[in-house]
Amino acid sequence: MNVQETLIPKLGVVTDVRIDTPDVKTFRVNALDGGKVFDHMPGQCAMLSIPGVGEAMFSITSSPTNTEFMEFSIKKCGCLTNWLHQMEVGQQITIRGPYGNGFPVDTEFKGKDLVFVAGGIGLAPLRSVINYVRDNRADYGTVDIVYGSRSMDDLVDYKEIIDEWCKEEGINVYLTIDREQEGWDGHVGFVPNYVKELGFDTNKTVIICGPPIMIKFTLAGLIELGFDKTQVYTTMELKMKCGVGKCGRCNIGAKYVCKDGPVFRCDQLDEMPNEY
Amino acid sequence: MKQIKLDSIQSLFKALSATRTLYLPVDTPAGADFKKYEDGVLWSGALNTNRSAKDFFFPQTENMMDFKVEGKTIEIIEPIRPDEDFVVFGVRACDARSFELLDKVFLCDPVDTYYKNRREHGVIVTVCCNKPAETCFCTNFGIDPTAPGGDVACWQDADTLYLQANTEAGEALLQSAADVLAEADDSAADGVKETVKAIMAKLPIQNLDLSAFTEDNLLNLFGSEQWKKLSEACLGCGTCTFVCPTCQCYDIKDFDTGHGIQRFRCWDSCMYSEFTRCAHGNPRLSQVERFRQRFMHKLVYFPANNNGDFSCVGCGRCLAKCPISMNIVKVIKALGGANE
Amino acid sequence: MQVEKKEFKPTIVAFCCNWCSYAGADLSGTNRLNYPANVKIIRVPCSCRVNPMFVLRAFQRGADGVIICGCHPGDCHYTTGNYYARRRMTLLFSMLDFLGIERDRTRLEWVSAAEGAKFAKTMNEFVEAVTKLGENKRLEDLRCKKQ
Amino acid sequence: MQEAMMRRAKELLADGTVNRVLGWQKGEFAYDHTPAVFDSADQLEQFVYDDFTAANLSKYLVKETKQEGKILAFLKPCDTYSLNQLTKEHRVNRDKVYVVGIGCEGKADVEKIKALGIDGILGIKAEGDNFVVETLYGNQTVAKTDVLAERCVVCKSRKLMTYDEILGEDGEVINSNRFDMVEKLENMTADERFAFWQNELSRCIRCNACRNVCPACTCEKCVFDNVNSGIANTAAADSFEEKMFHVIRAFHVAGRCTDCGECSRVCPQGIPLHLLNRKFIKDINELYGEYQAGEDTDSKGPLTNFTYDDCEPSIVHERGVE
Repeated sequence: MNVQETLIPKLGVVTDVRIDTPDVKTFRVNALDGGKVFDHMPGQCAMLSIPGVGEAMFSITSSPTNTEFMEFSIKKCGCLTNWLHQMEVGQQITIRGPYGNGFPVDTEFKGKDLVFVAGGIGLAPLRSVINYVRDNRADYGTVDIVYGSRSMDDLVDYKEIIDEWCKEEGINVYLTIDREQEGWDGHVGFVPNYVKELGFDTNKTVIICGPPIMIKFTLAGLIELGFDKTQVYTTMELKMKCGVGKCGRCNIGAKYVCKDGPVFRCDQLDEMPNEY
Repeated sequence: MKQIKLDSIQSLFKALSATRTLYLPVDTPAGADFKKYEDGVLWSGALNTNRSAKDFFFPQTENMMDFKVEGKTIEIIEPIRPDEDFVVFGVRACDARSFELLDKVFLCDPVDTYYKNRREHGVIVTVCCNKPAETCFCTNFGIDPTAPGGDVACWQDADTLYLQANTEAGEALLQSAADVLAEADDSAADGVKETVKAIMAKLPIQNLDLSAFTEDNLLNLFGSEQWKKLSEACLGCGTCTFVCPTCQCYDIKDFDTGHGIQRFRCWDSCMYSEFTRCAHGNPRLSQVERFRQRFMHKLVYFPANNNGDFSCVGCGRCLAKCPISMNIVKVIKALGGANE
Repeated sequence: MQVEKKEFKPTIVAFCCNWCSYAGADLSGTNRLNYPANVKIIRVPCSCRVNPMFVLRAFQRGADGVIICGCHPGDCHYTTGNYYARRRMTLLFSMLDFLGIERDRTRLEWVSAAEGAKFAKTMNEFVEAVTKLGENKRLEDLRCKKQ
Repeated sequence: MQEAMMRRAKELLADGTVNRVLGWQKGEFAYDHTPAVFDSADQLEQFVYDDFTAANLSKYLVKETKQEGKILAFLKPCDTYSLNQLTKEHRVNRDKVYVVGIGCEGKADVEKIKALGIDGILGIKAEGDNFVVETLYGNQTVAKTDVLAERCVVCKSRKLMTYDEILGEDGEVINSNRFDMVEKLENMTADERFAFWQNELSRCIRCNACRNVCPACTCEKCVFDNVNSGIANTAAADSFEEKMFHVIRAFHVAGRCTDCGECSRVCPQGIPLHLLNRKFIKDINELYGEYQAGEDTDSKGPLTNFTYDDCEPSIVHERGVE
């Protein structure tokens, strides 16, 4: 592989736009001639760009087992994402990737009981793994999903969670929202506390993604429950430009998030400087 | 080994520039810089150029591609790759080593073809430093200024330039200038080498203790209390970065030309406040963190990823150019332990 | 084959104050007074809204001349805006001159809402002066030139 | 002088007048002094002051006066102009600085000394119109005029504009010939001027040293760093952008620039950036009356002021050479 192939993007076209929450939309992207622009592993990312506006890294939220298209769940929070949110079906964008290491679904995760803990838009990278695991059900043990958000309107992929995940055997979904809300009869409270309340079996493998503060407290809670850091995985995000470990800005210590990450095991994070 | 009298050096430049573009250090009102050779251009005797020679392979700005956007459609236009053969004359040992370090970044998988293309089209002619200055500290990084490397290495005494090819490309280059070159004894430059070695031995910063800069010591160094004091006066400008031969961080930007979008890359500096800023915030909020990043990268992170090679070649440009005279030598002495 | 040399038509950017010159341009239009079509008017709330950067960016984006039109001194809608603009533009034009940029590429004129004729005359004169200078080469951005 | 300054600093630290000292710290060599804050008598052992301590310390006071306690600042005459201007713009809290004004006879430019072929510099001493440069190879005497920094050759004032006490001797405002080079350029043809600036500015590497060192550039976020401004850039991709950056920067400090010369001192490419600032100062003096930024803390700046009978911009046509 060389940079000429990776820095010069390919073209994609938006074939569907789904409004998930007031500030999150999920875009379906196809190659111009249909099909996927490229294949990827769960947890890997892609650089999306609108020429003249900017380029940024987004995690691919659809599962690799989906052979028809890729999906990106994008929260509106900056210049480029604002622009992306204005896109309609038929809009072409540039796309390059896949970047990063992805989750070790074929090695460390194999045969394990998995617990997914997500907060807000943090579900986006995990959804890829969850659906991958669902499609290869025999390879994995039980699946628990703890997902929390500010309010029930802010739950991403709510329809898929209710219609598919909740109904599937061997998958337990625990939803929570931060504050009481009319029409919500589920759990109310912050994710880290909920995880502690649920008190998972300590031989399970945990995958966390969400706001840094949520990751920090969930991790502390898991350790209290008796988990070891080697059982916990998370995925990081920093400013990136090249995606191939050369432009020099997404490093945490000697590791580049774009190349050596974005997925890190929590004991690896301990060996890295606290600069993220 | 070949030789040519210095008073007929112009004939060498003419011969070299006959088949390809020749760049060499030329004096400007404010120090030397690499310029294209044309008739009458004189080779500068300066120890080093203001800017390093990295420009030739990693230019400050470089167009990567163009886009045509119409309505909802986008067209990608790849740029024409420069295919000009060129030779850079008068590179010093430190800059020559910097290419090896840049290679480690740009030529590792995935290969940066923009860089590789330039690298393949360039021939490097190095010249041994006759008068190393007190700001030189290349020897700390295993560089021998009397064996400057490159495709062709040169040594110069009072009236003669000696040339020795190190690679096939260098042989070919010397062949192309065979008419103006005379044969010389292989030991002809030994006198110069001895003189330079004697000068190096007398210079002040030749024995820096770098033993503390190891991957095992990463978190200790990162957490050192000294960074605050060291970075206190730092202005957050990019002088050190941009004159540095090994700094390679870049930015990718889009420019709207009015009739299309140009995507180009340009040098960027980790010293700049916007370097790591993104929509969710900035992990390096103050100059302390940015300053630390630059030196940790050169002394710890880069070696950790590249078999222990430091990302510094001791050229001394940052020592001479920093507006507030804070530099890597002071950092090494402050954090290196035995340097205290 | 002989290529016919195209007549040079400069691109002019005119920053016009909303309260006077912009109306003046309107008036010159309704009075059927001619001024060249290559004058591109940008409406600003006051001549003092014109940042020196606007002038430079106009040149970058392909302008061959930049003119700023505001209310006559003493008539500013915001009382004193044009006095500040006058100092700023004097210094800016002087600096551009210092850099060796042709003096006739920049101009500041006071045109009231009633001076439709003056507007047309000013523009005609300015276009003529810039046409004489030819294409803007000294403050151009090569990337913005159409190949 | 250095001894006297260290003694005074220690006294003021000891009696609690200040809790920190802003000065210069010794470097690797005899000439690479770094601005530094000292907070104890012990640290002050590293303090240095000689004819190489050139950095203007005033800008550091923007940050330092936001800290707890009062800080002692050693300021040279040009630095006091900068401090006054910063005080006027409410960027520095003057009450939190204890200024010890120090007389200045001009600073040596080490590059100029080295260019004379003097190596192994160990120290420098002023003696009348000469500097005695101590080197590994013995003492060398050089004429001040040959090695003074450009800004010191055409020094505008050796008078301290603001201080709480003085060490050494206060000087006088000098009727200098600092506008000579500007005038020389004005008298060139437009083509020559363009060629001159094209050559100078094309060397710019956009390191931002001139901006970051400038005591007048204290914006929280510079327009050239603001991605939303449309002109943010880390490198000039076209020669237009070099001109744009320097013209706009000079314009932003016009009427506020005290002509301290730091921009040219720090430029790694040796671009005479002070000429752009001086051109504005000269124009302001000629068109709107003599004005020296930093002379006081309450006058109105020339660009935030006007008179009803100011000249029209067309005056440019009447001045200098076309």
